[in-house]
Amino acid sequence: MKVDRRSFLGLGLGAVAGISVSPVILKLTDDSSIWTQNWPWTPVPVDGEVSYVSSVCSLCPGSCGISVRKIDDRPVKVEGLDEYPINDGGACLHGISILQYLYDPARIKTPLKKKGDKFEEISWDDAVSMVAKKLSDIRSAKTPEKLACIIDKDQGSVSGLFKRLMKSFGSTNLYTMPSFESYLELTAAALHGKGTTIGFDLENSDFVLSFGAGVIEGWGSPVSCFKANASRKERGAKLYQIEPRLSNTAANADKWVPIKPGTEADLALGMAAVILKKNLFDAAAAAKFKGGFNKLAATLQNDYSLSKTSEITGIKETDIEETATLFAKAKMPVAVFGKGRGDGSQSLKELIAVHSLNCLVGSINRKGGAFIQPVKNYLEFPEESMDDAAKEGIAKPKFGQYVHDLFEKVNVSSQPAVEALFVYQSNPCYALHDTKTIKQAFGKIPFVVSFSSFMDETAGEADIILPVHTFIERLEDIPSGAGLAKMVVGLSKPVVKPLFNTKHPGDILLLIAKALGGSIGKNFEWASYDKCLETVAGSIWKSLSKSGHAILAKGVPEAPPEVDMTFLAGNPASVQSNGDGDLMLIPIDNMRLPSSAPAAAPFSIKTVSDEVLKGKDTVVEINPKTAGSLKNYDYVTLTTPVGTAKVMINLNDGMMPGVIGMVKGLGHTFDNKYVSNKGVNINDLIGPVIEPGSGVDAAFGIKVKISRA
Amino acid sequence: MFPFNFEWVWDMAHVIFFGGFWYAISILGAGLTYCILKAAYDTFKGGGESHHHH
Amino acid sequence: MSKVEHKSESGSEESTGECAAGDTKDDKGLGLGVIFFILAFVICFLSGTLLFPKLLYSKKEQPFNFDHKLHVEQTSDCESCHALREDGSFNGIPKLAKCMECHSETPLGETKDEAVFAEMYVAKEKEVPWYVYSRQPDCVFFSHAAHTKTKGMDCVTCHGPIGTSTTLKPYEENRITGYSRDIWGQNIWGIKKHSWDRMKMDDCAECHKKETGHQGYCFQCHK
Amino acid sequence: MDSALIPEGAKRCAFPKFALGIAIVGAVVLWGVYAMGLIWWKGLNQTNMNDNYGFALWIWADLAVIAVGGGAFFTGLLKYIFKVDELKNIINFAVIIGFICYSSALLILAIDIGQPLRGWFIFWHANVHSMLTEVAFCLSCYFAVLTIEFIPNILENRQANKVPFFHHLAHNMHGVMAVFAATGAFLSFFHQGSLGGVAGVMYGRPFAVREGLLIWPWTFFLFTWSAAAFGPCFTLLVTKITEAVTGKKLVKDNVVHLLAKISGWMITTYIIAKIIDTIYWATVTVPGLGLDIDHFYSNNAFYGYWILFTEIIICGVIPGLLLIMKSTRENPTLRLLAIILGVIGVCLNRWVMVLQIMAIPVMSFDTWALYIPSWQEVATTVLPVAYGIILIAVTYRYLPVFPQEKELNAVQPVTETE
Amino acid sequence: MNKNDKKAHKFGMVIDLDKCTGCGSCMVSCMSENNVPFKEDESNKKDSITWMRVYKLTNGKSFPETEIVYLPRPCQHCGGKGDHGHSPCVSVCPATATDYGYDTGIVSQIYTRCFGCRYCMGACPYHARYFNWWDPKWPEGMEKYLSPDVSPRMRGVVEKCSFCYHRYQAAKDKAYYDGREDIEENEYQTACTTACPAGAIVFGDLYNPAHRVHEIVKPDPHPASINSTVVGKSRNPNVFRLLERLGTNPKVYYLSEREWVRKAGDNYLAGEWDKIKNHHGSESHG
Repeated sequence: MKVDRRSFLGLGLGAVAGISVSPVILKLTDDSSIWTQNWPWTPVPVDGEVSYVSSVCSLCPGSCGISVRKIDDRPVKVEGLDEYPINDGGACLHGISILQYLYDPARIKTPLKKKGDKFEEISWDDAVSMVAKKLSDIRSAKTPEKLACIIDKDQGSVSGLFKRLMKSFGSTNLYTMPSFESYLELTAAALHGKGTTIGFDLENSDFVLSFGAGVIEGWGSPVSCFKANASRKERGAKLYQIEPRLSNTAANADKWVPIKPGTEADLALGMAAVILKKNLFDAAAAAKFKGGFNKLAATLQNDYSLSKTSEITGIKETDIEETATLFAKAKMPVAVFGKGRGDGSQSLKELIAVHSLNCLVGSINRKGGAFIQPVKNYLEFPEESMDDAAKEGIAKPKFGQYVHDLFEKVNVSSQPAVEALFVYQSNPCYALHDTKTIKQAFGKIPFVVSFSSFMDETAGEADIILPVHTFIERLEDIPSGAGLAKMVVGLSKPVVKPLFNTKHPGDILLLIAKALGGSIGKNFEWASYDKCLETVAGSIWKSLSKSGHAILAKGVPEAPPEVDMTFLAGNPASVQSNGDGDLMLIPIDNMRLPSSAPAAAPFSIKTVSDEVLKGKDTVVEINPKTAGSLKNYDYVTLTTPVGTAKVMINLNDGMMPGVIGMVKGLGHTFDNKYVSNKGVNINDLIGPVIEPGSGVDAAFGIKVKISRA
Repeated sequence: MFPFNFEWVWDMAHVIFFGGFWYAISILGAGLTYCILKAAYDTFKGGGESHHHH
Repeated sequence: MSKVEHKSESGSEESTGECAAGDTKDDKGLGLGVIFFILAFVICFLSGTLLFPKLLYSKKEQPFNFDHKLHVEQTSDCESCHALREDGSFNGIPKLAKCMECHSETPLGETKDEAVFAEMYVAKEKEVPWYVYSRQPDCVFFSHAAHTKTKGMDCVTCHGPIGTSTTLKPYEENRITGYSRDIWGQNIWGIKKHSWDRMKMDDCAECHKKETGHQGYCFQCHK
Repeated sequence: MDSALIPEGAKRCAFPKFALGIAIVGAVVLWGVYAMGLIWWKGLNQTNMNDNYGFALWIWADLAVIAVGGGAFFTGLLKYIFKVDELKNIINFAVIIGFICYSSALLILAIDIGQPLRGWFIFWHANVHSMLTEVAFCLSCYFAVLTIEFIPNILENRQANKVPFFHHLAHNMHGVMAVFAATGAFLSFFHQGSLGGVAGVMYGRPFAVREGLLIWPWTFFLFTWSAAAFGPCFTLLVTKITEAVTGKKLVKDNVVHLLAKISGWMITTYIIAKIIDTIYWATVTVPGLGLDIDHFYSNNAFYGYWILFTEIIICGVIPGLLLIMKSTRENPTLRLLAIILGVIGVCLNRWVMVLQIMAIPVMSFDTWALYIPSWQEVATTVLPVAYGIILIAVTYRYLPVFPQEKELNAVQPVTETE
Repeated sequence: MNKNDKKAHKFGMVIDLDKCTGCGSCMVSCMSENNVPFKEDESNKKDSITWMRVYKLTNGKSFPETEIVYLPRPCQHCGGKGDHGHSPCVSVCPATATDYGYDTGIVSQIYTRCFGCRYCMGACPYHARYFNWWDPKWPEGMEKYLSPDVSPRMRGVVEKCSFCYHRYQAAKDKAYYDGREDIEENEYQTACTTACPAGAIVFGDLYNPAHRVHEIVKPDPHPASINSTVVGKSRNPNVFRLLERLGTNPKVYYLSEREWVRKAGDNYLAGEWDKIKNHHGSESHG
C-alpha cells in the first residue's frame, strides 16, 4: 500500500472537515470570548449580605459622621452619615476614600526597627521593651524633660493618654502640630481669655466676610462649611472673599476682593477704622471692651486711614469702605479668618484683627456670629500619681510654646536636647516649614518613636515604628473642633477587624506605661484602651455608645465674654516675608489634596487637575501678565532663600499679578507610587517667619525668583 | 445575524439589512458552488485535456 | 499530471462523493485518499463531539454530599434555606450559621457526610466551599425577588428538580471560561429539553420575550 | 531556480535578487508583526490613542487603504458590467491591489479593537443601525468577492494551470465573473458609503455630521464616489511604480489614458459634489448648531484652512482638471502629478474625517486635542504597505498579471536587462 | 414596544452650578461606588477614567474680572434626536453593547459585550465614555474593597456612568420584597448625588411631577421651536443642558443664575445668545 501525498491530504482534509462539523469550533469561539470576559487577572468582588456600620471620620478635624457599607465582613463603600449633626449625609472626597487608606500599600504592617537605612520587623514585645528601656534610661539620668512628644491634636482621649504619660514621666515637652483649632484657641485666648475657643455660625450668618478663609476649600469642618455655603443663596446671605487669588471660595462668593498677600491684618484694621469712624460699631458691645480700646481707636484713625489702608492692601478705598459698611450694617455678620484651610501658618495679629471686627459689630455670641465658649474638657481622667522624678521634671520649663521651638532647640544644642521623641499621627518632616531643618533635627535626636499607620516622611526618620490601627479599625472619641458653632464628640468605631499586626495607640501607651512600672504604670491601670475610654468618658459614654455621638454644646452661648484689646492696642508690627525675589510665592490649599497627614489617597490624587499636577511636576499658578513671554506648561525654576524647585506654570487670570501660587500637599517622598514622588512640597521652599509678640510661625509666603528652566 | 440571536427583532431594519446580506452571500455562494461543480464536471468530461478556451 | 488533478478534487467536500463514485480508473492513491479522508473525518468528528467535552470540562467533587431530598422533607420548602433577605437580595447557598440553626452542636444524623460537615467545617468555623452549579458570571445581575416573589415562579423552572435529589453530581467547570457546565448545558450542542437545561442569556431572553413581550434592556440583567 | 513557476515568456530577475528584495521588505513586515504582537498581548495601551482619540492613525490608514482600494470595485464594475473591454488589461492588477488593501484593512481592524477575541460579536450580535456594522458586513463580504476575483489569476500560474480542475475552475470563474463583480459593486457601494456614514451620522460632532438621504448622510455617497474616483488613480500609481521598478512597460497607454479619463471625470464630479456639500455644511448645518466654520480651522497648532484648501483645490480640483483635459492627461508627467495629487487628496479626506473630527472641541469649554502616534502604531500602519509590496512582487513574478506584458516587451528584446 | 409604557421612568439629574464647589466628592464617590480603577499617573486626563468629571470653566476675562465655575459631567444619558432613544453612542455601537432603556431612560454599557471599537467614544461630544487602555490593577489587598454590585471592567472595553443603575436594581429588589409596585424617590439616588456635600445634585424621575428634579427642570414636553429634535427643554430660565442644540437630548440639566455660565453650555454664533437668552426656557409656544 502506497501512502503518498494524496493520503496525507485526505487525512488532513478529513480532519478539518470532521472538526468543522463537530461542535468544537463553535464552542471554542464562544468560550474564548467568554474567557476574555472573565480574565482571571480581573478581580471579581465576592457577593454577600449588605450591612451598614456608622462611625466618625477623623482624617481631618471636620469629624463627620460616616456610614460604611459592608458586604459580609468587607467594607466596600464609605458615605456621609445621614442626620449626623455635623455633616448630615454629606461627605468629602477624602472621607469617601477611607478604604484606600485602610488598604494603602504604605501601611506599616508590623512593628519596625531601624537598622542602618532600612527597617526590620520586630515583635510588639521587643518593640515595647526597647522603648521602655530607653525611657527608663532617660529617667535614670534624671532628665525626664529629654523625652519629647508631638501629637496631632490637643483634644480627645488618645491625646489625653499621651499627655498623661508625659506628665507621669515628668516632661513638659509635649507639642501639638499647628492646627486651625490651635489658632482659634490662641485668638480666643488673646481677646477673651485662656481656655476658650471660637466657633463660627456660618449657617445662620447673613454676611460672611472671609479674610482668605477657604470656606469651601477644606477650611474648618469642610462638609459643614459646604452645606452652610450651599444654603447661603437660599437664605439670601452674602459672602465676600478677600484674598490674592481667585480660589474656589472667591469664585463662589458674591464678591471677590483681591488683596496683596500678607496685608489682611491691615485691611481688617482699616475696616475697623471705617466702622469706628462711621459709628457703625455696636456700642453696647464696645462698652465692655477693655485693654486700651481708646488707644486702639486712636491708632486706627492715625495709621489706618482709608488711603493708607488702600495703599498697603492694594484695594480701592471705595471697596474697603463699602465692604466695611455692608459688614457692619448686616444683621448677622461674621468675619472669618484662617487663610486657606486655616491650619497653615497664620499671623496672630491678623487673626485678632479680623476677630476684633466681630467684636466691634457685636457679633460675639449672637446668632450668625462668632461663638466664644470654653474649651470643653469632657473626659474625666483620674488624678495622676507623680513620683519625685516626675515632679522635678514637670517643674522644668518647656522648650517653647510651639512645635517649631522644639526643633529649633534641638538644632541649636550641641548636646542632645532631646533623647527620645514620640511622634503620634503627624508628619512634621513634611508639614512644617523648611523641612530640611526639621529632618536635621530628627537626625540629632537619638531615639525617635513613631506611632503611625503609614510609612510617611516622618515615620521614615524614626528608630522604632509602633504601627497603630487606622481609625476605622479602632474605637476612639473624636471631638469636633475646626471652628464649628456646635461642639460634638463622635465615636469612631472599629468597622473592620484590624488587617495587620497593629495596635490601638491607647493600648500601646498602656503597654509602655506598664513596662515602665512604678507610678507611671499605676497611672495606666486600665485593662485596655476601650475600657479606659468607657471610664474616662464618664457621663457622655452612654450617649456616645448609643447614638455614636454626644453634643456638648449647641445653639448660641449665653452672655458675651469680655473683650481684651491689649494685643492690638500695642500696635504690633505686621509679619514681613523673607527673601529678596521680586515675586511672592504663596501656598494654595486645594480641597482635593490634604496638606498634612495622612497624604492623599489615590482617588483624591486622581481628581487633581492637570493645572495642578502634570506627570511628576507641580504646576504653579501665575498671572499671564507676570509670566511675560512664558507659555502655559513651560518649565521654570523657583528660587527662594530656603530652596529651589523646578515646576511648570499655569497661566491663570485668577491669580494676582506678582504672585505665584503653589499647591500644598504634593511632593511626598515615601514609598507609594500612587501618591508619592509627584510634584514639589511647598514646605521645602518656605521658611518659618516668627511673628514678634506671638511667637507663632506666621510665614504667609516667601519672596521668590523665577527663571526659565 | 440569525433569527435565533438575542438581538434579532423582526422589524424592517433587520429584514432590509440582513436581507441584503444574505442575498449577497447566497449569490456568492451559489456562484462559487456553480464554478466548482462545473469545473469538476469539466475535468471529468474533458479528462486530461488541457486546451485553452480563451 | 493526473495526480494533482485528483488531489484537487478531494479538496472540496462537495466533490468527494461524486469523485469517489465516478472513480472508475481504480486509482489506488485516490482510493486511499478517500479512505483516509473518511477515517480522519469520522475520528475527528467523534472526538469533537464525544472526547472534546470531556477535555473541556474538569470535574470537581463537592466538599461532601448533600441530600436535598432529606432536607426538603424536614423543611418542606426551598425557602427555609435559600431565602430572600429583607433588602430583597437572595442569600444563595446558606452560610454555616444558617445550617447551625438546625444542626446546633449535636449531629442530627449519622451519615458520613454529616460527620465531615461537623469536623471540617462546624468545628473549624469554616464556611463550606460549595461549587455552585448555577453560578452566573460577575456581569450578571439576577433578581430572585422579581422572579419568585413578584411573579411567583417556581425554583424548578430554572434550577430543575434539585430538591428531590439525594446526591450532588460532580461540578463540571469549563477550563477556558471557568463557567459551570450547567450554564451551557450538558448537551455539547447546546440543545435543551427542559427549561432548566441551560442558563445562557438566550434562555433568559426567550422566557422574557414570552412572558413580558420584550427581551428586556441590557441593564435589567447586567451590572 | 523558480523558473518553472514564472509565466511563460516573461522575463524576471534572478531569484537571489528577488529573495534579497523580499527579505528586506520582509524585515519591515516582521517589525510590524512584532508591534502587532505587542498590541495583542499587552493591549491598546501600546498606542498613543486616548479617550479623545479613540480613532487614530491606523483607522485613518484603514479608511485610506479602503478608499484607494476602491479602484478594484470600480474597475471591475466598468469591465464586467459596463463592458469597458480595454480594462481587462489592468483588471488583474486592480484586483490584486484591492485584495491587498482590503486584507490590510481587515488586519488593521483586528488590531484596532480592544478585544480581538470578541471581534465576531459585530456579526453575531449585530446592531443594524450602526454604520460600523454595515462596514463590517460589507467589508468582509467584499473581501470574499476580491478573493474570488483574485483566485482565477492565481490559478493561471503556469504550474497551477496545468491542473485541469484548476484550469476549468479559473475558466468558469471568469465566465460568471460579472455576477461576482456586480455583487462586489453592490457591497462596495455600501461599505465605502457606510465608512463615510461612520462620520456623517455622528450628530454629536458638528464637524462630521451631515444631513442626507434616509439613514445615509451625504458623506455616505461622497465616500463611495470618492473611492470610485480616486481608486483608479491609485491603481495607475501602483502600476506606474511597478513599471518603474521592473523597468518594463506593462500596460498600454490607451488603457492608462482611458482609466485616467474615467478617473478624471469621476474626480471632477465628486469634487463638485464635495464643494456643494462643504458649502451647505458651512453655511447651513454648522451655523444651525451655533458654530462658525472658523471654529474648525483656528485656535490650534495644526488644523487650519490649508487642509481644506489642499484637500479640495490642490488635491481635488487640480487632478480632476488635469485628467479630464486630453492634453494634460496624455502628458506622462502631468498625469503622474495628477494621480499622485489625487491619491493624496483622498487620503487627506479620510484623515480629516477621522482625525480632525476627534481633535475639534465641541463643548464650549473643551480644548483642541492633538495627537502623535506611538511607534507601535506606525509599525502596524507600515506593515500593510510592506506586505503589499511583497504580495505585488510575488504575484508579478509568478502570475500573468499583465496580459499586455509579453506584447509590450517582446518588441525590444535588446534593451531588456531585467 | 415598551417606548410607550405608562410605567416608564425618565431618570435625570439637575446640577446646581452655583452650589457646586468643585470639591470632587462626586468624582470619588462615583469611583468608589463603581469600582473605577486608578493608575500610577492619572494626570493625563485624556486617559484617566472618571465617569463623573468636574470641568473648570472660566469666563475668559482677565484679572480681577475673572470668574470660574465647576461643572460636573456624568454621562448625559442622551435620549437622542426627538428623545426616541437613538443616543449618539447607542445608535453607533456595532455589537449592541450599549442600549437605551426605554423603561428608565438610562443608557447602558455592557462591558462583556463591548469589543472595544470605541466608535461610541467618537460619537459622544461630552467625552463621557472612557476606554480601558490598561488592565485594571489594584495594589495588593486593595481589591478587597471592590463592590459586588458593579462588575470590574477588563482591559479593552469602554465604560461610562450608569446613573448607578445597580442602586435602581437594589431598590427594585427591595420593592419586590415588600410587594410594592414601584420605588420611592429617595430609594434610588446615585452615588454622586448622595455624596455631594453642597447638595448641588438632584436626581429623580423627570416624568414624575412630584420629584424635585421635575420641579426644578419643568421639562417642556413639546419639541423646541428652533429645533424640533430637541425635546424636554427646561421651562426654568436658569436651567440649561450641554450642547442642547445638537439634539442629543441629555437627561442631565444644569442650573445657574450666571448668564455666562448658561451661555457656556452650548455654542452660539456672534450675537445669537442675546436673541436666544430671553426666550430661553420659555419658548415652547414661541
